[in-house]
Amino acid sequence: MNTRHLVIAVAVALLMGALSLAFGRFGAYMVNAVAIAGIGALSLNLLIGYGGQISFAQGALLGVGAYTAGNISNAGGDGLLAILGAGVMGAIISALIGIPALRLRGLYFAIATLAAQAILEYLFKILDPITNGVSGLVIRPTTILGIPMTSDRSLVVPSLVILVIVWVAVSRLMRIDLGRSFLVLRESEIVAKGMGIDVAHAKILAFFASGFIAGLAGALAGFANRLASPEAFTLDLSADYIAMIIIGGLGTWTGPLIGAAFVVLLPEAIQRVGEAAGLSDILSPLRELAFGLLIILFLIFEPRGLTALLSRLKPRSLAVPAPGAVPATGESLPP
Amino acid sequence: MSLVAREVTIRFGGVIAVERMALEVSPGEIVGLIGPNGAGKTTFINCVSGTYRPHTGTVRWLGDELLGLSPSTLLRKGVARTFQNVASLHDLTVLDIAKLGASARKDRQSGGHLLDFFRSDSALERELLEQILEPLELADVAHKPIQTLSYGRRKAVDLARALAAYPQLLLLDEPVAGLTSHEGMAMAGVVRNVRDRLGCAVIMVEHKMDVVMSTCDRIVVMAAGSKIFEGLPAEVQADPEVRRVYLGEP
Amino acid sequence: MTLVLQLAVAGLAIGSVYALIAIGVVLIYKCSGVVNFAQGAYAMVGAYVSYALLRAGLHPVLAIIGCMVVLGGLGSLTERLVLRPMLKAPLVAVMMVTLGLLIVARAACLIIWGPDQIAFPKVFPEGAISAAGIFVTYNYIAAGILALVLSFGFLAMYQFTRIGLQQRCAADNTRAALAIGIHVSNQVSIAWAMSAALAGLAGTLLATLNGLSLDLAGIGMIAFPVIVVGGLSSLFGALVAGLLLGLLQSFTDGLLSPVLEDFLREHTSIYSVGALQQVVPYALLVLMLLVRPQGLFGRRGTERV
Amino acid sequence: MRLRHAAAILALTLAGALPARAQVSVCIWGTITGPDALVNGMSYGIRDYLESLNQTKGGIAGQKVNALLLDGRYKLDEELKIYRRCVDQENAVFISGWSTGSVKALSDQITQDGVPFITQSYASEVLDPKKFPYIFMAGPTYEQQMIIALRDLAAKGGKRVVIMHADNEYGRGPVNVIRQSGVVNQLGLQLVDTVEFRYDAQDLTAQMLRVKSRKPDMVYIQASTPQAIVILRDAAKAGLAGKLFIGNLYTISPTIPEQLGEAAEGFRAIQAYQFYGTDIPAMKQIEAFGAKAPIEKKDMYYMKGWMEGIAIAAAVEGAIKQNGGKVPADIKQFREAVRQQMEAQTKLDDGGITPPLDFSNHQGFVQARIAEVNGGKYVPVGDWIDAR
Repeated sequence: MNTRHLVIAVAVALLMGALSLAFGRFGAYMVNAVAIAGIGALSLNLLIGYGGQISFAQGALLGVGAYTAGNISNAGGDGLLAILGAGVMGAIISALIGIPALRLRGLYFAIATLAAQAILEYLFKILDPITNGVSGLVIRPTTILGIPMTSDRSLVVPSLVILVIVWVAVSRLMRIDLGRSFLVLRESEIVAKGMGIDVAHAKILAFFASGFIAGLAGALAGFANRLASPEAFTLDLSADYIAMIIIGGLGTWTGPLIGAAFVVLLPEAIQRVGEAAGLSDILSPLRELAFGLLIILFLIFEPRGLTALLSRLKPRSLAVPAPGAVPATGESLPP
Repeated sequence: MSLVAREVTIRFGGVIAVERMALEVSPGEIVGLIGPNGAGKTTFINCVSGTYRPHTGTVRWLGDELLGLSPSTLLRKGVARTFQNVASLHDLTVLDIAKLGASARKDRQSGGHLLDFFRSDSALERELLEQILEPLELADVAHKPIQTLSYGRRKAVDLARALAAYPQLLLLDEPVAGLTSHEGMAMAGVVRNVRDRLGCAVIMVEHKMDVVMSTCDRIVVMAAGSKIFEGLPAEVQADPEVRRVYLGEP
Repeated sequence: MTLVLQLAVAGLAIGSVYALIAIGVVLIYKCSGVVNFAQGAYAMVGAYVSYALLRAGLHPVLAIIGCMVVLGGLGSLTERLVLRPMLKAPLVAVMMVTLGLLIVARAACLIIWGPDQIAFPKVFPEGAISAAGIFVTYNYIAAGILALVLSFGFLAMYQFTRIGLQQRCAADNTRAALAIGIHVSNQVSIAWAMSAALAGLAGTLLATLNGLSLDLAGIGMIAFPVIVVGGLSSLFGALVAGLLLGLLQSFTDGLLSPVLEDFLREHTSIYSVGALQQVVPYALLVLMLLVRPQGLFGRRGTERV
Repeated sequence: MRLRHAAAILALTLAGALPARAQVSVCIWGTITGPDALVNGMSYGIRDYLESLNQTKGGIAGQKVNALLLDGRYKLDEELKIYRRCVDQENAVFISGWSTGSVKALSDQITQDGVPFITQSYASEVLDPKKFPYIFMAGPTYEQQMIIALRDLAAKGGKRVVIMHADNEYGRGPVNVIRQSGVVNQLGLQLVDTVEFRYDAQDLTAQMLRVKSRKPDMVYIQASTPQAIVILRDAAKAGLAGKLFIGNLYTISPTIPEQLGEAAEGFRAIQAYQFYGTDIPAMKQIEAFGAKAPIEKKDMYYMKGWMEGIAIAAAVEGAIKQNGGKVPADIKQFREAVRQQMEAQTKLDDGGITPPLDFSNHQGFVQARIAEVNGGKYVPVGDWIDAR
């Protein structure tokens, strides 16, 4: 276990906890949103940043988690059970999505995940008994280990705890054989094969692990919104998550969380600044414009993301080179 | 004989790359595989290591058929290989690569990934440092990402990875290509050393004749996908046919 | 039977627009290996540009030509400013940057033209042909035929003209093209320009059929099932698959969904199959990838490893 | 350092977000941009009415009103976020919210938070003063609107009904209620098909051909103006006449005849509020306000918003007066007082936009009539009828 990572993760979580206390219910909601997005981004980073498997189905996977957790919790299951159940279901569906990856690579697989996203979205809408169709599944306030989760503030605690666990677990994962084989896989399947790595096994496990974490994030999102609705888990959400890990820094340890905070908070920041500047009428498009432009500019000028940008601003930073820190050439990213 | 290959044939499209190739290797023996470019040496190695699937033939290792097994299965059976070109695995450190190699060892496989998660690997690290990296002069760079190393050292890392599996059959694909002659001789020393320590069989594809002559116990010459000669280094050097085909003499 | 024919006409009309979009995506992919998520954005922007030109009083023919010129410029500008700096970037980054373009284009149109649907000026004469029980508006016929003619015209150009030859050469083998003196990066720019112009035209035609709104950009997503079914590197495949998927969607909506829903309502508690036509292309995509990954007209070995 | 950096950004964002507290704050979230933007007049109507109070009377009971208009973009997560902002940061004493999906999702929390809420959705499920004591509505529910159309068809001797609806809660919810209630059969009609479509669909030709093959006497549209435009346009492509179609009260925008011309002729829709420009007292106020500020949407929905503004202002005024002319210091108390005052309004005059409003049952009023597009304009074709 890398104690440094553990210390940083706990410190960040404590800071976020403090912020959620300092800024009222809305602040708690936003902190919760950042934590959930961070967990989701960690999961996608595991798949894309470390494993090199591009997926556009992350949004739908979160949905799987939200519906699963909602159903378990509504049926009277404890919130923790619901969250774990969501993780397992996310892992299973993710592994199913990953099966084509055994035959398809790169672009073809990325397009196949578009199909997975579309099909899952469709299933959310028509599988009435499980998902309550287009109306969305209303999730009653849950209890976690007997503690009722009725407010945005109470939900911050499980979210932050799970964030820390996932964050540290990913760091640890990249220090065991399985994580190392993900990295080799990302560089080249042929090399991985030659090195005696069981490529199919490693790939499916990458999807499984990533899906498990995505399921957790989905469950937390469901509890936060008290609703799992097909409208919430669309391709747009998948794109948001990809944006997070790219903006944060693909294949880095801190990148996903930084990217998540950025993508979640930026629209709100623009909104408030815009309102203060009297631009209310065109704020929505401005927010979109800024978001789109930032993605483009980042990709062109700082492809290694905010992590790299920040560590350049502050040479003596807390920057921890992740096991899979992206090299300067940028060539080691997935093909 | 522990490795017995017979009638190995593989075609790519209409081109016959390896035709009815036969080879036998005993434990502790270093066999050099030489021949002109395009003779099918690497292709043959690829067949043995599971990268390619030959159309016909058998490759038996201690009585077990190897053909049709995946590289990962082969590695677990004790067959390891190195590559002609070192892969650009930027992010991993030397030690990471060595650990990946070691993961194929039987004693490392119990418990699976979940157990790995909670298991300290400092003992393994020490062992790899002492047993593998130290002899290859890689101990000082063990924690460096391999992208920071010179080409020669990266080749050594590749060998370290293969050795970390403690193989019984080691397939070396041009281990000294691209190295300086000093580095090359050092590498040859390491190979012999390893053979002595592990007692493994080694097949070595190589172009550098001085290294081959000084390292190998026996040499097999290939041309146009087939074996054309087999013998001790001195015999190979003396054979006129080999000289004609391989060294371009009349 | 009339229903089938009528559905076929509707499907072919929309399918020919799909084809135009997909041809553009394939063109860019062949030339630069980029999969463009922003093709729908070009279609949307093209429709708005045509709208602006028509409102300015231009003759429809001039407006459409003008739109294609403007979009061509935008296309090559995108390539120069955005894609060229990313030559060595990983695939996911390239995909994402085109998604960024889509977001920016939507936001820009939203700021300029507002969120509301706009009635598109009449480009084609009003009225309808009604024969053998089928009822087809001139609009549909004109848009469908124009899209088809342009698709075929473009394929012919790609096959038979000098610029087409250079394009094919650059797409086939970059190094060889360089060796015989083709300016490859110019060819990539040209491919983007042509692709954007085609999309602009497709968007305009779509707007004549469906009115003008930001949702036009959504048409870009259909390109992915189309190009996979047709074969990622085959322009002809994109044409055929575009028509095929148009037909398939139309039949799904008009024939399959009602039958399926009647059955489900009779025997189960499910009462709607929802937007089945939205997933049919993706289901076909998955099937194609599993059975014949190179698509209907693609060649094997085009997969980037 | 970097983390401190991020924290600083986070803190600044949130701190910058803290509002200057106005004494009376009303929060309106609508669809300023998004698929339903064509009918967003009511969001502007509420804001403009409250603004006009600020201009003419110095606010409500002498207190300036902060009428905050936000864009929910018809996106559920955005709406849920805005709700929290309104309740927690803006200390809104009244909230006006948009989508059916969000109202249903928030219904429990609205009760828990005790914040008066007027919904722009007419979903009957949230109209329940006992279960949802803080949710108000002003007009007939979607189901009541549908029944008006069905009764009209029965009276005219029609038989075959097709219902078209969007694939979201707004579309499917009310249709399910109608389907399961059996009211169609009770009226001697036959529901021959229900057709669901994507709410952002651009092309419904195939669906219209399906509708055509069912040979309906009436097609009811449970969707909004943008979707009605697509339906009517593609109906014309399929050779179906506009007069077959009738839509709910979100399909009564002048945009429909403007954009469709001939294809919209004969199309009917449910009207519950007076049209913009009708000669009623409220119109005079609107024109006076419009003389100073541009009016975003000159349609029935703007009138609806204006009316809701009147209701909100009256309830807030009552609550302040009850407290001796001062704004209650405790927001919880204030909200509770406003809710009670809202319920206490039984004969509120909204300047003729609707009949006198009665919120004791949370619904305001329930009358409506059918209007038809004739010569490019909506013309009433029936009398106001009670929709209960």
